[in-house]
Amino acid sequence: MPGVKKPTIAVYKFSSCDGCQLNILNLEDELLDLVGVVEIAYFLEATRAMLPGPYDVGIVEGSVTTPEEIERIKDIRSNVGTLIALGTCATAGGVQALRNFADVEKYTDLVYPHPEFIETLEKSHAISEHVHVDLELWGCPISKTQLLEGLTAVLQDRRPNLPQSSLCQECKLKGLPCVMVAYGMPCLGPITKAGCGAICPDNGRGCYGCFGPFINAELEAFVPVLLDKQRYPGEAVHMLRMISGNAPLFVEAAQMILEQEDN
Amino acid sequence: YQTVGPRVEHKVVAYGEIETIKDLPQGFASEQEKGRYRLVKNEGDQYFDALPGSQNWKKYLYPPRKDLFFLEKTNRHWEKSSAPPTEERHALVGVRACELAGIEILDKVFIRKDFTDPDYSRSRSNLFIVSVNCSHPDQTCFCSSMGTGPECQGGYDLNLTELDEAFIVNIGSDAGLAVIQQVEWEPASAYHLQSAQKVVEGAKQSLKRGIKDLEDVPALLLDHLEHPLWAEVGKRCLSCGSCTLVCPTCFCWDTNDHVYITTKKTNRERVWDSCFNPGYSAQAGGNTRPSTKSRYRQWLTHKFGNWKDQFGSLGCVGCGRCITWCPAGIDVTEEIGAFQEEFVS
Amino acid sequence: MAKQTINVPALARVEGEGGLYIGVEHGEVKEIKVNIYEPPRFFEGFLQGRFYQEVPDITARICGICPVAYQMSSIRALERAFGVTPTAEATALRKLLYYSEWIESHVLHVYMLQGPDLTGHQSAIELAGVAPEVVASALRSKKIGNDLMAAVGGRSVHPVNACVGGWYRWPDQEALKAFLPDLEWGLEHALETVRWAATLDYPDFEVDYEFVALHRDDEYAILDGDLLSSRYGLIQETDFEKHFSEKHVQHSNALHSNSVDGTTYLVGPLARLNLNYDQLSPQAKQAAEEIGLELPLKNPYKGMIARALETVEAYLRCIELIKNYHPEGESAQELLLTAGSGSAASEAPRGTLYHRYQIDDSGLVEYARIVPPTAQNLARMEADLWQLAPKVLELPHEEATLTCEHLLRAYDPCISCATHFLTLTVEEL
Amino acid sequence: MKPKVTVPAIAHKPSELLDPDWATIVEITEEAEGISTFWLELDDTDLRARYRFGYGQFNMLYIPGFGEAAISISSDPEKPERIGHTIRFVGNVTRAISRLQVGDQVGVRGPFGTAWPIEDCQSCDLVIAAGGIGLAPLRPVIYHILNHREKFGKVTVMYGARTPKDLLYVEEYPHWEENDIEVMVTVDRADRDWHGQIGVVPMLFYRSRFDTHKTRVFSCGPEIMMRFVVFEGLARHISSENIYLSLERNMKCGQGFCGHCQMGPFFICKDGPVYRFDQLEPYFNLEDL
Ligand SMILES: Cc1cc2nc3c(=O)[nH]c(=O)nc-3n(C[C@H](O)[C@H](O)[C@H](O)COP(=O)(O)OP(=O)(O)OC[C@H]3O[C@@H](n4cnc5c(N)ncnc54)[C@H](O)[C@@H]3O)c2cc1C
Ligand code: SF4
Ligand code: SF4
Ligand code: SF4
Repeated sequence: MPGVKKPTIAVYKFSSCDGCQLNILNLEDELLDLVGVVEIAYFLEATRAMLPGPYDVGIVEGSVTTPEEIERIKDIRSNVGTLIALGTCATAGGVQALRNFADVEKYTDLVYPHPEFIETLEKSHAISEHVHVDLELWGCPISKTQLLEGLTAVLQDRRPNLPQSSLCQECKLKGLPCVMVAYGMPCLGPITKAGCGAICPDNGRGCYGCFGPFINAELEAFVPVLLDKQRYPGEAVHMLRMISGNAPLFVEAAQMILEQEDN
Repeated sequence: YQTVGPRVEHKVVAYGEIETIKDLPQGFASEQEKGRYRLVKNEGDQYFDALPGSQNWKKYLYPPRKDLFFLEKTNRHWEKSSAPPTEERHALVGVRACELAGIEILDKVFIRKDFTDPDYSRSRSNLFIVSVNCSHPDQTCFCSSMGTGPECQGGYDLNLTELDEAFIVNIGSDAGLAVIQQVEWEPASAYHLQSAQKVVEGAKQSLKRGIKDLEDVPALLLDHLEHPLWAEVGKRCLSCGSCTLVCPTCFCWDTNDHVYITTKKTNRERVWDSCFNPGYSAQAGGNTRPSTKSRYRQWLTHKFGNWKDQFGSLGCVGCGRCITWCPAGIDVTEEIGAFQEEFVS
Repeated sequence: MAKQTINVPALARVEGEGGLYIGVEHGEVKEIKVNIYEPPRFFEGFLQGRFYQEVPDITARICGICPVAYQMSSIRALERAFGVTPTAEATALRKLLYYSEWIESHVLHVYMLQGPDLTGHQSAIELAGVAPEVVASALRSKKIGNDLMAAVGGRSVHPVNACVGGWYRWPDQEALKAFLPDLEWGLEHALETVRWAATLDYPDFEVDYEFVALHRDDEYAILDGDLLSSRYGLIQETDFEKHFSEKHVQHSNALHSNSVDGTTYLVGPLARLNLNYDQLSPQAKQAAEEIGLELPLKNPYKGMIARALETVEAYLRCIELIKNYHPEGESAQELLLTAGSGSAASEAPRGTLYHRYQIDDSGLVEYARIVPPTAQNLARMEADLWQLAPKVLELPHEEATLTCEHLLRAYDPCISCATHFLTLTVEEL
Repeated sequence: MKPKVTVPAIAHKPSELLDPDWATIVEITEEAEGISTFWLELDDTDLRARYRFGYGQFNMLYIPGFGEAAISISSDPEKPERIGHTIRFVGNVTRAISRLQVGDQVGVRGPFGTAWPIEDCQSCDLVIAAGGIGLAPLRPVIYHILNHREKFGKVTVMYGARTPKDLLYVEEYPHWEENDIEVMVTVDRADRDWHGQIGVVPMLFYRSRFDTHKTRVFSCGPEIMMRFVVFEGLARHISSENIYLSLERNMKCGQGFCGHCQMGPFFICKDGPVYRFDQLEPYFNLEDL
C-alpha cells in the first residue's frame, strides 16, 4: 500500500508502564524520517493533535485489565486496518498478569484503603484474547528495530521477518558463553524467542524470558534442565512466572513443575 | 597482522585481540563435561593448558554477521554499493589440532571448483597460524578417534609444544621460518624433543571419549533413518541450536534484508543459521523438517554421514564443543554409541 | 465571555492516562479533579512472595520512563534490609546510570512534552517541521542518555545489569570512555538549552510551595541523602512514612500524599533546584547565574529551567564518573539471607521515590511499600489548579484549557507510576 | 552409496556471493488466478547475449527489500535472450513481484541446478506429469519437443490443478495438440462450466497405454502427487532410471552454500532440482528428511 497518501498511525495505551511507547520516541535516528512516511494521527503521549479515525495502523501498548478496556479494544479493532500488539503486556498480559496466578481480591485490600473504588478484572489479558491481532511485537520493552521492521513491512505490504530462533542463537552470534553451561545459572534462553540481543547472558545472568516463548520450545526436555540449575526452591517457577508468565507455553511449563512438586 | 589468541573473557577462554603474552590465560586450566565448562586457576603457569570455550576461529574466516551489499533507490532503479571487502590479516595464536582440521574442512566448503566465497578465501589466504599441541585434553575432547589430534600434523606456519620452561617450535612454512628468525631461539636439545614427545603421548593417553569403528558410522546412521532412537534423543533435545552454533565446521547461513523506514534504502546481510531454527526449512507447502527429532537427525547424519559424500571427509573434528555447550547435556559420541550398541555388538 | 467548565478527557504529552475536570458554575470554580483512570496493576501486591533479587526487575516495570529510579530505590532499600553497604565503585556506577536516565527523561520533557506548549505547537514533530535542527539536536542528546544507559545497564528501558549487592557484571571501561566526546557535545547542548529555556514566555504564576527533596552536602543528591523540607528542615530518610501519609481520594486512581499536618508539598526538579542549588557543580551554577536565575523559583511552569540545569549537572557528573571509573574485584557482594526490613528514597527525574521492603529469612518479600513522586504531587497539582483557575478563566476557553493542561504537563506527571494502578469509578457528587 | 548421476548444468555463471545482475520486465502475461509470467531481459546487453539456461533450471530472483526466491525458467531455452518466469504469488518476494509493472527492475542470479535430460530422450515416448505451478519448469521441455517433434515418440502431457481457474498455459494446449502432443487435464474441484476430467494427475495414467522401455516420465508438482506418479510409473514397469522429478526446498543461495536445501546427501539446488528417481529412492519416502 505504498500509495500516495501517507498511512495513518494511531498509538493507544492500555494497562502498561509506557516503556514500549517510549521506545517509539526513542527512535531518535529514524523519528524524523518516520514522520515523513507515516502520519502520526493519534499518539496521546507525543502530540495533542488528534485526527479522527479510522486509521490504517493501530499500535496498542498494554494489557486488558478492566471491563472498560474490553470495550475500548473492540472499538479500536473496528477503527484500524492493521492492529499491532506492542510489547509483552499486549501480547501476553505483561508482568501485571502475575495477578492471574493469585486471588486479585487479596491484592486490592492490601494496596488500597478504599478497595470498593476498584473495578478491575480478575486477570490481565493479552489483546489477542479479545480481538484479532495482525502483528505481535514481543519484548519488555519491545526492540526498536522490530518496531521499525513491523512498520516498514506494513508500508511494503509484506510479512515482517522477525527473529524466530531461540535466544541461544543470539547468545552464540555474540560469542557469549552459555550461562547455564559456564556458570550453572538457570536461563530461559532455550524456550525464549530471540530479539533482545541476549543482554542478560551478556551481563552474566540468566534470561527471564521477556521476549516470550520460542515457537519450538521443548518443555518436557527443558523443565528438568531448568530445575537442575535452580538456586533456591521455587526459582524455576518464579522465572517462568515473570514478564511473559501469562504466555501459554510458560504457563504450561510452570504447571509442569508445580505438578511435579505436588506428587 | 592483527594477532588474536585465547584470553579470559566472561570467566571462559574466548578468542580476541592479544598484544602481549600477558593476555594469554596463564595458570588456568579448563574442566569440561557434558553441559559444563569451568575455568579453574591451577598452580602451574602454563599458557595453553586451558582449552577454548564456545568461541572458535571460524569467526575470523566466516563471521557470524556480514554485510553483502547496500542499495539506494533513485526513481525506479537501485544503485548498488558493495560492502568493503575484509582486508584484515589475522595471526591466530594457539590453534589446536582439531581446530586446524576444522579450518581445512571449512576450506573444502567455501573454496570449490564451481564457486568460491571471495571473502572467505581472502581471509584464509591472509592467515598466519601458530598452532599448539594440546598437553591436557578435557573430558569432552575426542580428536584422536576423529584422527585430528591432539598433535598438529600440518597446515600451520608455526607449531608450539609447551614445556615447563620453554616452547618447542616446529616450522611449518617459509612465513613461519621468517618470523622465527626475528626471535632468539636455540636448537632443541634431545631432552627437549623427548619431553615434547612425552607431552603429546600423555595427551593421547588422557583422552577419555571417542568413537569406535568410525568408518562404519555413516552407513550405521544412514541405514537406520527411521529407527526409534531418533525419537528418543528428539525428546531430550531443546532444539536450541547451540551445538551447530559452537561447531567449528557448521557453515549454514541465512540472509536478512534490512529496509530503512523510508523503504528507499536496503541492505542484504549474511548471518549464521542453524538447522534447528524454525524458518530453516520453511516452505509454501509447510516446513519440510518440522520436528526436533528430524532436526537432530539432520545434525547428526550430516556431521557423521552425508558430509563425507559432499566434501570427502566427515564434518566433525572431535573438538567436543557441542558436547560441552549443549544445555541439555546431549553428547554426539553417546548418541552414536547408542546406535552401535543396537546394531554393531 | 461566559466562563465554562474545562474538561480535558485525555491529557496529551503526559505519561499515562489522566484527565482534567474543572467544574464552573456562575463564573465560580466549583470543583477541580485530576482524574487518573490508568488501570491498576497491583505491584505492591504481587511483589509479595518474590525473591529479593527479582524486585529490581519487577519494580522497573512500574514506569517505562524512569525504570532506573525504581531499580535504585528498591536495590538500596533491600541492601538496607540485609545490612549491606555497597562499594564506592558500585555506587559511582549507579549514579552514572541514574544521571543518564535524568538526561533522557529531562530532554524528553523539555523538548517533547512541555516544550511544545511554550513554542505554541501541538507536538515536537510539528516543531520539527518549523525548526528541524532544534528537534534533531534534542533527539541526539536524548539518544546519548539512552545509549549510555544501554552501555551501563544493557538497555535503556528496564536495564538488566543492576542487582542487589552491586552489578551482575562490570561494564567495559573502554565502551564507557568512548562516550566522552558525545557527553562533551551533550554538555554544550544542555548549556544551550538552559539559555533557550530562559528566553521562553512562561505564564505568570507563582505558588508558595513546601519543597521536599533528598539532600546531601557533598553533591546534588540523586541516589541517596536525607529528606529536606523547605518547611520542616531535615528529615531522616527512614522517617519518610512518619512524615508523609497517603490518602485515597475517591476520583483518583492514585493515592494523594500530603504532609503529616495535612498540607500538600512538592517534589521534583523545581524542589531540588530550590533546596540543593548550592550543591550544583560550578559550571551548572555559572549557567544559572548567566540567565539571572533568582531563588526561590516558585513558578511551576519554570520547572523547564530546573530540568535544563539538572541536565547540565547530569552531563558534568557523567563525564566525571566515567573518567574515574576503574572496576576491579567482584562486581557484586555475596549476601547472607537474613530476615529484615529496609527503606530508601532516591530522586527520580520527577521527584523523590520511596521504597520499603520486609524480607523473610529465605530472602522472600513479605511486605512492599512504594510511594512514587507523581502520587506525592497529585494533591499539589489540584491545589495549584485551584489557585490558577480563577485567573485563567478570564482567557478565551481554548487558551484557558491549554494553560491548565500546560500546568499539569509542567509537573511532568508519570501517571502509570502514580497510580499503583486503580480504575476510576466516578460517583456523582 | 550409488554413484550420483549428474545431469550437466548449462551456462552456469559464477558471480560474487549473492551479487545480482539487473533485468527489466518487458512483458507480463496473466496465466491464472494469482499466477503470471514475467518476461525479463538482462540489462547488460553482453550478458544477455551470453546467457544460456537448461531445461528446468532456475534463477534466484531478487527484489530489493524483500529478498530472493528460487523461480524456474519457464520459457524456451532456444530463445534465451527473453527469460520467462511463471510465478505463483505466495510470500514476500513473489507478492512483491506481483506488484511490479513492465519497465521495473528485478535482480537475477543464475541459472542454477540440473536440467531435464530431454536431449538424451530421442525416439522415446514422453509422459510430462505436472501439478499446479509444477508445469512451469516443464514448459521448456514442451518447447523443445515442439521445436523437434520428429525426434520424439508418443508425447502425453498429464496436467492437473486445484480448479479450472488455476490451469496454466490453457491457450497453448491447442498448439500442443496440433503437434501430436496428447494433453490430458484434470482438476481437483470443478466449477459450473468445467466439462473435463475431475481427479488427481496420477489417475490419468489409467487412460493411457505405455511402451515401458521407450517411456520417460518427467514430473514436477506437490511431493504427494510426484510420489503417486512414481508409484503408477513403477507399477507399469517403467524403470526408476527413466523417471525424473524436480524437487522444491527452502533455498537461500542456489549454489550449495547456505545448507538450507539439503535432503540426505544432496544439495537440491546444486545436485538437483531435477533428479533421476533411482538417485532419490533411498530418501524420497522418508518422513521429514
Ligand atoms: C528449484 C525451485 C523452483 C521453483 N520454481 C518456481 C516457479 O517457477 N514459480 C513459482 O511461483 N515458485 C517456484 N518455486 C517456489 C518458490 O521458490 C517459493 O514459493 C518461494 O518460497 C517463494 O518466495 P517468497 O519470498 O514469495 O515466499 P516466502 O516469503 O519465502 O514464503 C513462502 C512460504 O513459506 C512460509 N514461510 C517463509 N518463511 C517463513 C518463516 N520464517 N516462518 C514461517 N513460515 C515461513 C510463508 O508463510 C509462505 O507460505 C520454486 C522453488 C524451487 C526450490
Ligand atoms: S545463556 Fe541462555 S540463551 Fe545463551 S546459550 Fe545459554 S541457555 Fe541459551
Ligand atoms: S560436531 Fe561437535 S565435536 Fe564435532 S566438530 Fe562440531 S562441535 Fe566439534
Ligand atoms: S543437541 Fe543440545 S545444543 Fe543441540 S539443539 Fe539439542 S539441546 Fe540444543
